[in-house]
Amino acid sequence: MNSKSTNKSNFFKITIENIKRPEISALFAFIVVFIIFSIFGWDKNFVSLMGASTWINYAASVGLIAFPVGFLMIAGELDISVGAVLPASAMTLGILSGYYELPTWLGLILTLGMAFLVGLINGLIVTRTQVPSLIVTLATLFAVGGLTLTLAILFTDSTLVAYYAPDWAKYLFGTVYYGGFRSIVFWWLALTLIFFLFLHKSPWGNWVFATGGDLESARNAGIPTARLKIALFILCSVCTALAGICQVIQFNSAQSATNFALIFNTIISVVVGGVLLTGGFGTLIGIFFGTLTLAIVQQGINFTNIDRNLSNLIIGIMLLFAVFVNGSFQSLTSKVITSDGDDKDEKS
Amino acid sequence: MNSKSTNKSNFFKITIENIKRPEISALFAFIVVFIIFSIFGWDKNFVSLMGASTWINYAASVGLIAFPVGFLMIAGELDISVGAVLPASAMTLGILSGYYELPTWLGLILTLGMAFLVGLINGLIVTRTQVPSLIVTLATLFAVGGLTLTLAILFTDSTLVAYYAPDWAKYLFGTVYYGGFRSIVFWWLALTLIFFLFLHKSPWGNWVFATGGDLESARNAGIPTARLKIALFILCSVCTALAGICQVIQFNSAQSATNFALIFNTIISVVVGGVLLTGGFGTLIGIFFGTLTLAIVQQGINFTNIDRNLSNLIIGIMLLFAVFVNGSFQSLTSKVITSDGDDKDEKS
Amino acid sequence: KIKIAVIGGSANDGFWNIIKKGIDDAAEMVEANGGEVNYLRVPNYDNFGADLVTLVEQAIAQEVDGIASPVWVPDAQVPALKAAADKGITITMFNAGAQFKEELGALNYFGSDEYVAGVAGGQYLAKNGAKKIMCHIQVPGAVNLEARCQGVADGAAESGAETYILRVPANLDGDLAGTSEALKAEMIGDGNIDAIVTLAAWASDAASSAIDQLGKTDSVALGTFDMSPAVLDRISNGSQTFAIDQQPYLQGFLAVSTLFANLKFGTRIATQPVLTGPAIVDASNVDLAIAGVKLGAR
Amino acid sequence: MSENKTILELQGVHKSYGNIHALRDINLKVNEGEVLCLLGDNGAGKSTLIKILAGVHTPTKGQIFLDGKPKSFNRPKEAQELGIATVHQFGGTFPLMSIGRSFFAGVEPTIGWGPFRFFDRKTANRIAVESVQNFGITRIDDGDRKVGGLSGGERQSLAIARAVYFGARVLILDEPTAALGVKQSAHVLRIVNEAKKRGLAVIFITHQVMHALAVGDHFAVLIRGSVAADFKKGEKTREEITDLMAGGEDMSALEANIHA
Amino acid sequence: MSENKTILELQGVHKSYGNIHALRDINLKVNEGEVLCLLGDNGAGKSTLIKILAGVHTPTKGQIFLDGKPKSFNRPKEAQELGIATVHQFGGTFPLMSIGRSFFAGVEPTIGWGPFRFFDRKTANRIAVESVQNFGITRIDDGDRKVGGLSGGERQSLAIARAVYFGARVLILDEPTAALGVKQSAHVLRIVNEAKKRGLAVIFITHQVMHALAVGDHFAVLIRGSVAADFKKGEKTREEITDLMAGGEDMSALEANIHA
Ligand SMILES: Nc1ncnc2c1ncn2[C@@H]1O[C@H](COP(=O)(O)OP(=O)(O)OP(=O)(O)O)[C@@H](O)[C@H]1O
Ligand SMILES: Nc1ncnc2c1ncn2[C@@H]1O[C@H](COP(=O)(O)OP(=O)(O)OP(=O)(O)O)[C@@H](O)[C@H]1O
Ligand SMILES: [Mg+2]
Ligand SMILES: [Mg+2]
Repeated sequence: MNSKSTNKSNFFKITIENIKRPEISALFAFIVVFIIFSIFGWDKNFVSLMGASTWINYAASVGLIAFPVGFLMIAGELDISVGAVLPASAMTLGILSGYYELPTWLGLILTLGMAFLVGLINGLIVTRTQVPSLIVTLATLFAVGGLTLTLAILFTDSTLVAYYAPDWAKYLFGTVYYGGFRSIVFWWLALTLIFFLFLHKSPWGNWVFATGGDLESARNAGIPTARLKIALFILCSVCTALAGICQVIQFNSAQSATNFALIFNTIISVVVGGVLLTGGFGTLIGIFFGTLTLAIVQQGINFTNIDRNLSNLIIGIMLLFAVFVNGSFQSLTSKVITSDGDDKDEKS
Repeated sequence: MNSKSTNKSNFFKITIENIKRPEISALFAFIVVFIIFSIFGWDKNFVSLMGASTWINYAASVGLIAFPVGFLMIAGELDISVGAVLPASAMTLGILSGYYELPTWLGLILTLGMAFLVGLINGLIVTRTQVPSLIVTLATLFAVGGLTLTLAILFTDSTLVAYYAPDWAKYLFGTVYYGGFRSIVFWWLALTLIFFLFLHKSPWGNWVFATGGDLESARNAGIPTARLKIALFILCSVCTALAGICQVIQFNSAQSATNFALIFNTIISVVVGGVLLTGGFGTLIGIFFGTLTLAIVQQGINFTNIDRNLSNLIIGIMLLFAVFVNGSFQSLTSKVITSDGDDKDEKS
Repeated sequence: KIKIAVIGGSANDGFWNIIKKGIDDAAEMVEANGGEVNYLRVPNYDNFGADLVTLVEQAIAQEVDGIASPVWVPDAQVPALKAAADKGITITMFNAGAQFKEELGALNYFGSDEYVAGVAGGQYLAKNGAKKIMCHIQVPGAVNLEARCQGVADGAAESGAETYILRVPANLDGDLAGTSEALKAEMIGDGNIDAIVTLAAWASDAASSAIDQLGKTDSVALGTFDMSPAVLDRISNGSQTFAIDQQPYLQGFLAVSTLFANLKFGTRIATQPVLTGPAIVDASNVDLAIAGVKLGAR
Repeated sequence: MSENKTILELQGVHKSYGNIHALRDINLKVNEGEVLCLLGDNGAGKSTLIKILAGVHTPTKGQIFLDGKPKSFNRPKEAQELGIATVHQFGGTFPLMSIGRSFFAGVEPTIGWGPFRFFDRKTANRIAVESVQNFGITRIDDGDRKVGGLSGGERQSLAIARAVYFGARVLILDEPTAALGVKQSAHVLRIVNEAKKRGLAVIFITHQVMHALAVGDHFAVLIRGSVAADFKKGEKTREEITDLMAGGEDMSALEANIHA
Repeated sequence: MSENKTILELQGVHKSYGNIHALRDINLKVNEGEVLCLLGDNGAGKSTLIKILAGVHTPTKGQIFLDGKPKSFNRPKEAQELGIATVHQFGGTFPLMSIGRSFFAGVEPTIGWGPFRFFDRKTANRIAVESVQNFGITRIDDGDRKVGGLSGGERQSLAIARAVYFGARVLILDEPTAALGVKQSAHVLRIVNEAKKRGLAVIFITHQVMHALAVGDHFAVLIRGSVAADFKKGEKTREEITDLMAGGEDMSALEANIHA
C-alpha cells in the first residue's frame, strides 16, 4: 500500500510538474483502437479511403457539437439540451424552407436564431439561479423536444419533413466529396482550427479555464463569468444547429424525435478527450481525438466479424480505459491525499 | 440589483438559520401538481382509488431506485448504470427461471448476486480511481447493456423472454392488490420507512451526509468513506434489481433494451426532491415526494384532455418549476456571493 | 356517455402519429355521437411491457366502455386486457397481436401484424432478386422492431434469400449521420449485400444516403417500414424500391370508429380480422401515397 | 503624513446580507503613500468592507468617493481598471492553470491585432516569474508550471505578487500573512512598505498585532460592523490596539487567563 | 518536565510524495502533560508529520511507538480510537450539517440497541454546544443550527472543540489560530493549556512566535523535512526561535529590511 500510494502520487507529481497533456493520452487511445480495428477490419477494407470516410464523417457530426460541450465542461457546466436542439433546428429549417418554401438563407438565419434563443435561455437560468446546469438543460431538453414535436404536427401534420436545398446550400452543408467525405467534415476541421485558437491562444480561452477552475476567484479577477457562460451556452446551441442544418440538407429530410444518443456521444467524446468533468482543465486537440476514438469504435465494429451487439460493451470498456488514462489529471486538483486515503479504506 | 441581491441572501440566510426543509418544498410541488391534475383530470377519475393506483404504481417502480440514487447523490456520487441494471436483472431472472426453468429462489439469488457484482464494480472503480462516477457508471451502463443484449440472444436467441412465476413469488413481487396497487408499492413503502431510519436516524446516515459534505474531512474524522460509497453503489444496483424482479414477475416478461428513460426519471425525482446535485444535503421524504411529483406529471397527463404530444413539454416545464422551488437550497453551500456576483455580471 | 380508450406508441414514433390522425378523425365522429376518446400512449419503448399494462390500468380507472389496443408483449398485456374484459370492457385490437384476438374475445382486429408486414417485405425483395438482405434495427431489443426483422428474414428465406439482422448500438438511435455511416460501413465490409430494409422512415433516409455515397443506387434495393415525404420522393424518382405501408391511418380510424359503433349502435364487421396491410408502396402506386402523406394520413 | 492626498473615501457605507448587518455607517479615508491597517475580530466585517472597495459587493447604503468624485463599482473589473487591486482572503489562484496564465487571468497581455490578438505567453510568464521571485521565492523559475504544484505559501505569494503588479493606486490585502511562515510574512511586509514608498495606498488586514505595527501608518478597528477606532501610528500602545482587535475586551485579562 | 512519560515517539520516520521528500529521518518524542510546538517554514513538512500521527498518511519508512510499543495507524479511525485527536489545517466541519451532527461525525452517540441504535440528537447537540461555548463563543446555543451559518472563526473553534472533546490522550492542532482573531486565539491558547493540565500531550503548529512562546514547553523546528532543532522552553531566545522558523535565515536582517 505504501509503495502503491507512493507510485501513485509520484505519477501525479510528474503530471503536475511536466504538464503532461491529455491530448497525448487521447491520441494514444485513438491510435490503439485504430490499430485494433485495422487488424480485425482489414479484410473488410476498414483501411481504405471509403472506410475512413465512414468514421470521419461520423466524428465530424458528433465533434461539431462535442467542442462547445467541452468548452462548457471546462467552464464547469454541462449541456444535455443538444439532444433536442439538433432535431429542433433540423425541423425548423425543414419546415420553413422545405414545407413553407421560404428562401434558404432566411430559413438558415431563423434556424440559427432559434438555437441562439435556446442557448440564451439555458445560460440565463444557469447563471441567475442556483440550479445545476445538468438539471436546467435536462428541463430544456424535454421542453424543446416536446415543443418541436407539437409544432411539427401543428404546421405540417407530420413528424418528418422533406427538404431539397438549392445547390449552393448543398455544396456548403450537405454534399459528398471525393472519397465519401461530407461537407460537415470541412466545417469540423475549420472549427477545430478556430476553436483551437479560441481556447488556447485567445484571452477568452484563459477566461474559460479560470471560470471552471475557481468561479469566485475568476469573478474577483474581473472575468465576466456569467456572460462568458451564457456565451458558451449560446455557442453550444448554435453549433448544434449547424450540425442539424448539415443533417437536413445532407439527408433531404428532418425528423422531430429527440436524439438522446447524441447526449451520451458528446459527453463520451469530451471526457475521453481528457476534459475534467469537474471543470478547469482540458484541451481542444484532446476533444478532437476523443471524438475520433469514439467514432472508430462506433463505426469500426461494422468492419469486423465481432458480434454487433457487443459494440456497446466495447464502447463501455473503451470509455473506462480512456478515462482511466486521463483519470490522473483529476489529481491536479490536489486530490492526491483523497485517492491515497481511499485505498487505505478499502484495504481493510 | 442591490435590493435583489439583498432579498436573495436574505432568503438564503433564513434558509440557513431556521433550517428550512427541502421536503417542505417537495411536498409543496407535489400538492401543486396534484391539484392541477385533479382539476384537469376530474372527469376521467384521476381522483379515484384506481386512478391513484396508476401513478402510485409508477412512483413505486421509480422510487425503489430513486432512493439509493439519492443516497449516492448526497454522498457526492451519481449512478446512471441503473438504466442497464434494470433490464439486465429482469432478463437474468427471466432467462434463468423462465427459459432454463431453474427454481425461482435460485433465480432470485443469482439475479441479486449479479446486481451486487455490478454495484461492487462501480464502487471499486469510483473509489480507487480519480474517474468521476458519472463517467464510470456511463461506461458500465453501456457495458452491462451490451452484455445483456448479447447474452440474451446467445442463450435464448431472442431479446425478450417470458416467465410465469409460482404463486408465492407472484404474491411477493408481482400481483395486483385491491384498488389496483401492485406488490412493488408495498416494497416501496417498506423501504421508505427503513431508508428513512437509515438516512436520518442511524449513524450511517450521518456518514453519508459527511462524506458528501467534505470528503477529506469525513475521512479524517474516521469515516470509511470508500467502503461507504461502495456499499451505496451496491445498494443502488440491488434495489434496481429488486425493481427488475418485481417487473418481470408482475408482467411475466422481460425486455433487454437499455432503459435510458429510467436514468432521467430517477435523477429528476431526486433533484425535485431537493437533494443537492453537489452532494451533502437532502432528505428522504423529499425524494419520496419528488418521485410522486414526477409520477403524477408523467401519468396524470393521460387523465387530461391535453394533447399527448405536449406531455414532454409539460414535463420539462414542471421540472424547471419544481427545481426553482428547491434551487435556493444550493445557497446553503455559502454560494451566496457567487449568485450575487453573477447577477452583477449580467446586469451590464 | 360512451368512453373509449386507445393505447398506442410513443410520440417520438412517426408511425404512431399517423395512427393518431386516424384516431383523432374517428374521435370527431365519436364526439358527434356524444362519445369520448382518450388516447393513451407510452412515453418511449424503453420499458414496454410495464408501460403498456399501466395504460390498460389507467383505462380501467377511467371507467371506459371500450379499449382499443395493440398487443406487443402478450405475456404482459393479455392478462391485463383479460382483466379489463372481465370488468365488462369491450376490447378491440389493432396494429399488432392478431393471434390473441380469440383469447381476448376481442371485437375485431385491424392491422397487419408487424411480423406479417416484415414477411411481405422480405418476400418482395427476394422476389425481385435480392440475395442478401440487411435488416437494420435502431433500438436493439425493442420488441416490435425485432418482430419486423424476424418477419423479413422468414419471408426472404421462403424465396431462398439470406437475411442479416444488424442491431446497431442504441446510442445511434435517431442519429442520421451515425446510422448512415454504420450502414455504409457494413456495405463496404460485405459487398454481397444487395438489399436493405430499415424500420423507420428516418433510417431509410440514412440508408439511401449511404447507398448513393457508395454509388450503389442501382445495385442495392432499399425498402423501409413507414413512409415520409422524403421516402415517397425517393420511390418516385427510383432511388428507393418500396415502403411497407401498414396504412396506420386506417388502423386507428377503423379501430376507434367500429369500436364506438359497436358500443353505441351494436354494429359489427363480419370480416375478421380486417387486414389494413401490408400494402407495398412502390413506383407503381406511389403518387396516391404522396397525396395521402401530404395530409399526414399515410 | 496626514497631508497625503486621499484616494478612496467611504461615507456612511452600510452593507447587510439579508437580515445581518455586516457593516454599519462606515466612514473611512485611504490616503496614498500610506498603509491603512484594518483590524477587528472574526466576523467584524473586514472582508465585507474590502469586497465593497473591490467591487465584489455593492453597498446597501452610502457612498464611495475616488479622488473626491463619487464612484460606484458594479463589478471587480471596474475597480481594477481604476487601479484598485485586491487579494481576497481565500482563493485567488487557479490550481490547474500555468503560473503565467493564472497571474494574468482576466487581464491577459496580447500580441497581434484584431481577431488575432493572442495571449502573449512569453511576456506573461516572464513578468509572473519576476514578480514572484521578488518575494524571495526563487525556486519558481518556469512560468509554465501548474499552480497546483506550488505550496500554500507559494500560492499566496503568487496572488499577492499579482495584486502588487496591477495595483496601480490602491493595494488591498485581506489577511495575506495568515497561511504564511515568518519568512514569507516578512517578505510580504517588505513588499507592502515598498508599495507604500511607490506612493500606493495600501489596505492591510491582519489578526497579528506585530504585523500591523510593523507596517501600519493608520489604523481602523472594526467592531461588530462599525468603526470603533481610527487612529494614526503611535497614537495608541500595543496593548490598547490588541484590546481593540479583540472587540474591545481586555486582553491582558485573557492573556493572564491563558496560564491561569 | 522532561520526566513526563512519553506517549508518542517517532523513530527515523520518512515520508515522500513520489519524488519529493516531505520528511526525512524524523525522531521525536511527545510527552504527556506537555505542549510540543512544531515550527517551520511553509512546506517544511509540519502538516505531513501530523498527518502521519493522525493516520491519514502512512510513513514511507520508520516507526511510530505508542507507549513504547510499535504501532502503525492505517486509518484515521485507528489513531482516534487510541485517543489521538487532530484538527487539520483545512476543513474539519460540514457546512450543510447541524452543529451537533458535524461535531460527532464518525463517532455518533447512539441510543437503543441492535439494528435500532439511533443517533442521539439531544446528547450530541448538548455536548457540542457546551464544548463550543467553552471557547467563549456564547452566541452558539442551538445544536441544530447549520454549520454553514457560522463565521470562519466560529467554525474553526467548533473543529478544535471537537478535537479537545475526543482527544483522550493526544491533541494535535495544525495552525489552529491562523484564521482566528486575537480573542479567539487567546481562547485556543487557554484551551491548549487546560488540555495540558489535564495531562494530555498537545502538538501545536503555528507560524506565530508569540503563540508558540505562550504555550510551548518543548519546541521542534522542521527545516526542509528534517528536525533542525529540538529544545525545551527557555533554552533559546525569541530571536533564535524566529530565525529557526524562517528556515535558519537571519530574520533580524529581514525585519530591518522591511523598513529599509
Ligand atoms: N455571503 C455572505 N452571506 C451572508 N452573511 C455573510 C456573508 N459574508 C459574510 N457574512 C457575515 O457578515 C459578517 C462579516 O463577515 P466578514 O467576512 O466581513 O468578517 P471578517 O471581519 O472578514 O471576519 P474574519 O476575520 O473571520 O475574516 C459575519 O457575521 C458573516 O457571517
Ligand atoms: N498530497 C501531496 N502530494 C504531493 N506533495 C505534497 C502533498 N502534500 C504536501 N506535499 C508537499 O510536501 C511538502 C510539505 O508539505 P506540508 O503541507 O507538510 O508543509 P507544511 O509545513 O504544512 O507547510 P505550511 O506551513 O504551508 O502548512 C511541500 O513541499 C508540499 O508541496
Ligand atoms: Mg475576512
Ligand atoms: Mg501545513
